[in-house]
Amino acid sequence: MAGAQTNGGAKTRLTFADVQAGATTAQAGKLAGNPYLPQMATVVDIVDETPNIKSFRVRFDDEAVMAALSFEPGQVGQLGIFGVGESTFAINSSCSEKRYLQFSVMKAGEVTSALHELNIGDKVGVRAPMGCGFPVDAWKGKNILYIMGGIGSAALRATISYTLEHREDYGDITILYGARTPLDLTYKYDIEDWQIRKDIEAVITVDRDFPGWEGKVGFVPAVLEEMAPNPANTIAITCGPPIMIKFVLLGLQKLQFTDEQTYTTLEKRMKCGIGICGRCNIGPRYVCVDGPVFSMEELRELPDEM
Amino acid sequence: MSDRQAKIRELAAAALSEGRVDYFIGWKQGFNPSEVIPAFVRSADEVDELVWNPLAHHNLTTFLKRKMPDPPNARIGVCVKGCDSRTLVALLQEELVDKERIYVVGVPCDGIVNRRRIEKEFPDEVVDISFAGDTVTAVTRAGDSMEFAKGDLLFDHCNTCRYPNPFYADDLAADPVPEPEDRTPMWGSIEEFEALSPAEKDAKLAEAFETCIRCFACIHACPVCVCWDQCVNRSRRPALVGQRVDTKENLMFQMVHMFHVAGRCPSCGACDRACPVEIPLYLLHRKMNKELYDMLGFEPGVSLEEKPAFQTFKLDDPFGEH
Amino acid sequence: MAQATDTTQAAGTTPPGAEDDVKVVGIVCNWCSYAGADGAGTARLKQEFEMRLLRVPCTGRIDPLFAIKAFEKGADGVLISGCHPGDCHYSEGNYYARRKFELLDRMLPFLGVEPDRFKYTWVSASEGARWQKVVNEFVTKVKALGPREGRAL
Amino acid sequence: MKFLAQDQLQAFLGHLAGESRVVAPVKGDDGVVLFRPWSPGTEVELDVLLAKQSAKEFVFRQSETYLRYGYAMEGEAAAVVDDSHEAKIAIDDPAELRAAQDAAVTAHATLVAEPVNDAPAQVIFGLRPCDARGFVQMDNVFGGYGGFYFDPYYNAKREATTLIAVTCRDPRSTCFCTTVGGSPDGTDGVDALLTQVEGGYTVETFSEKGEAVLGFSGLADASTAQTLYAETVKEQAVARVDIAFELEGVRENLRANIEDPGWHELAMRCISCGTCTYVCPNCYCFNITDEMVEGQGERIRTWDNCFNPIYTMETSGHNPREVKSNRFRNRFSHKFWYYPEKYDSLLCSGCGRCITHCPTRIDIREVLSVMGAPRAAAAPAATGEEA
Repeated sequence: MAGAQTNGGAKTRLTFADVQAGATTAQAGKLAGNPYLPQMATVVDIVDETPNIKSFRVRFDDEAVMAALSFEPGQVGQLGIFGVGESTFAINSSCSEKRYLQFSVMKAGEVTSALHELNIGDKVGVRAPMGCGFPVDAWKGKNILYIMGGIGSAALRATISYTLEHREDYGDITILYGARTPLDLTYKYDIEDWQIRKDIEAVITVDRDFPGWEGKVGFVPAVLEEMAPNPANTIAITCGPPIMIKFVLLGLQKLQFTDEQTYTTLEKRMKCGIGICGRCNIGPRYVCVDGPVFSMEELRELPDEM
Repeated sequence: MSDRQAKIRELAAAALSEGRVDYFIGWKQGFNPSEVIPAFVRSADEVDELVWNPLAHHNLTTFLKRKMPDPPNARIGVCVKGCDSRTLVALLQEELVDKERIYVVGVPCDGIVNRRRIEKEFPDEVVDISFAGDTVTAVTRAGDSMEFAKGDLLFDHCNTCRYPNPFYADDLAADPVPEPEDRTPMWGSIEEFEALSPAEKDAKLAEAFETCIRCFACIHACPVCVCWDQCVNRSRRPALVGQRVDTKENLMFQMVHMFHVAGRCPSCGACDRACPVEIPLYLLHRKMNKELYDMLGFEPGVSLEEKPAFQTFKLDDPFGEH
Repeated sequence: MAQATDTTQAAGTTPPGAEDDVKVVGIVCNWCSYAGADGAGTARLKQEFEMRLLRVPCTGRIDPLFAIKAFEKGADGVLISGCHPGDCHYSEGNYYARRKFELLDRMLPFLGVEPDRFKYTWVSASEGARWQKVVNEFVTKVKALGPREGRAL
Repeated sequence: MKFLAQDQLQAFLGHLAGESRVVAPVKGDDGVVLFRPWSPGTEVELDVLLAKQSAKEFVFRQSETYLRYGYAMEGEAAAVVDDSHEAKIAIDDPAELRAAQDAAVTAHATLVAEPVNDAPAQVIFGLRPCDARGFVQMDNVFGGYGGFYFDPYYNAKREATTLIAVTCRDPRSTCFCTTVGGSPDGTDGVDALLTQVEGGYTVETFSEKGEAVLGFSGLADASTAQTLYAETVKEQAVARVDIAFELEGVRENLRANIEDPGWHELAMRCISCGTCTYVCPNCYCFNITDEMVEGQGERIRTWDNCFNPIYTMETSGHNPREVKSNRFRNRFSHKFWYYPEKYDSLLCSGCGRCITHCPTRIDIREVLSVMGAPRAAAAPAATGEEA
């Protein structure tokens, strides 16, 4: 995003004339005219991931919007139902997927419960993409380590897809993914694919023994410690429940990963999604526009308001 | 009056130095001598900032309700006037405040002055209000001054107060002031409003609630509005109150407050004094208490043994069809 | 509440072209008054059709704010009815409720709502005829007052 | 410089009202002064320094519908929810019926959404320079400054609004505009400035919009005496506003003091309502909600504030600013650290409304002089009393 300019405020304020002349903001893109208005979209497919998580594949009704869509891995979008409200979700379809946008939704509150009632063909409002993606270009030539728990996988799926699609650009790719039970593992079709592939290492774990589960058992931080990945030339990216992130970050520190090597993606209550409404800030940074992707280095600067 | 102030300081100092409380809540002078604000005192050396005068309107028991104490398990000393003690009793009736963790200093009260009434007399800012006997002197920033009789400035609910002495206190800051023998409640200026026609009432209410900004000051200042941080007024599920700010929704907003404190609210007037746009909330709350008294002979917060009116019933409640 | 409102609308019986008619909301308990209203229907006891019924498990469930909300959203009258005192399906729900309704009944005139626009009463499952009488009397009174045009409530 | 005689004031407002809506401070029957739409004959209250609320409501609406939508039922779905006496599809079980209705509403409905943006021309008359400056500070946030998003709702109204300010003759003890870079005769954001002199007002203009008001025929050229008088009024007003705290270094100190226990002490008497933010001329945070009745709905944005205990509460129940003192810290840090970091300006124009309207008179000057100054590690409890 563009940094704040440093001359007096009033003079650089945009007007409608500026906006019409195209002098708008870097991030605004096609939403520049009105970033609050959702694009009408249709649910084209629904995947039941786990008992309480569904993935919605949505397609903009306006073909031109669909064709112009481009986003970076790690960016988010607002998915909303008219009459209920909007919520922020990570875009977890691949950046190269041109047929639809995929959002995974865990049933929890008002909006997510309503989303779970949707059927194929229903209309939703979508505002996307928003926020910043992971610096995947800067990571070229490095080893990538993904550490994910539960629904945290949704925030990293697009990034995993990206690095796998550009496999030759990266060194070793390791995926550590854990969930409470085998039933709570999302994207089982991806997991099958990862386990077949020879060019990546995927470690799947569940919190405790479960009938029929023959894979690894153990909490993600414990398994990470056991795996003891080498920090040399490696980027670690983690997302999951706050308690898991906390212990994973401690574990990475113990393994000598520096703050610059460690990334996470945050979730906050959001409304506008465009850095105005004020509720998703951690100190001076807004998760919706400055994030949701942060390096540990950036997070250290901020007050303890995670 | 000043001997009450001295006694408050003495009791606070003792409680703090003996380690019986973590902090003591009283009143102190605000940014200029026309204001009195809540004071939070942590050590015996600081008790000299505590004051008592007829501007000490804040009902400090609101700082006892859940999620207000900081840290949450703090042992707190608190000053209460007669009306404040009734809200405290209401909280104690439902065990919403832990009796063991509070130390209560009761302050017998001669009535509190409505500062806003003085403010309205001048276009300029009132920067000093002083008291000498029954004379109140107000001075503006430009130096103009005006004298008032204290009796003319009292809050409506002070003029009709039947309980000037605290109901519940561990120690008193002075001997009790004389109490009226007849404890039959009086309802003050609501009769004027009652006499209006339905259309006139509607117009008056619309005028008042049009200006409501939904800042939640009434709800958060109210000591007995205990789900303040989880208020249904903010909820979208159920969507009992629309988030659109208009006259009707604003009144609905206040109805949530009023009906949810019925039986606990003794009309202390904290909501009314907190309102930044001066909506006469006491009208509604006093009317509610009047009807409760008429229905059940019930007065909120006057007995530790009693339950709030709406948490109990009698088989032969004297109303409704049988 | 939102759910309850929807049900009312779905069950609305206002014939077309009746804009000038009053809207009356009835909030009734499942066990007595709703059954009583059912009984009245089965017995083909003719009733004023402006009444829209809203069924709750017990009058104890009814917050006075439900009635206020109904008035705010444009109801011209609100009738609350449940089991007779002593007959509550949950033993004592209506005893608690009685106190709340009485306070509501006394507060509404203060809020600019004419006394005849609100009533709380008790109708048992077997009192179909009484239901008919209650509804007809109440709706007639509300009709006499006509539609409300409150600015505040 | 022009001169507007006192007896021409009503005619002047009438002239303005000919072309746009006029908003002005008006005293109500209860003695409360608020900005209200002006109509001919209404007396404008300019003696009371500040209206209870700032004028921001007329540009950044307290609640604003920005999207309307409707679900229209078709065919079979319409039959399910048909409320005529003979529904075409009979479903006896209420739960099933309800489910069918829900499904009908979402599944087969045609959804029509239309944006709403209503911005009639208006003149805000009689606001103070601090209020006008508040708009300039909000402009940064809503105006896409520094590469962020452009807010069409705020800007539509902002561009359609002319600000006619009046110099403060008698600043209050709670005024601290000069501390934060403003002035009782400040012109930031002001289109035209009136200064009370003997027998009327001098009129100065600072923008095209301001010059447009000079079209009123009742204006005379200001005499030298009037001009000099106005200068004196301004000088005296400036002298009456105290410097409340040292602005230099506040941002750095707030950053350094972020975990300081002093925040807990200062927040003790806060009741966590939102009064300070709602009377503030530049607090701009908002909420977005959907309101729907009978298949017709609106998406509205409403003022919200960081003191709202559930402002940051997440669905899981986790709340990053659960504790009152954290919410308290956010407001002051936002105004003097977070916002300046993004927009290189302050989010405070020093009107002092938050001080006078706070139910417990929390004093922003006290907070900034304590937390905006260097703090010793493990500092003792704050008891700073503003002089």
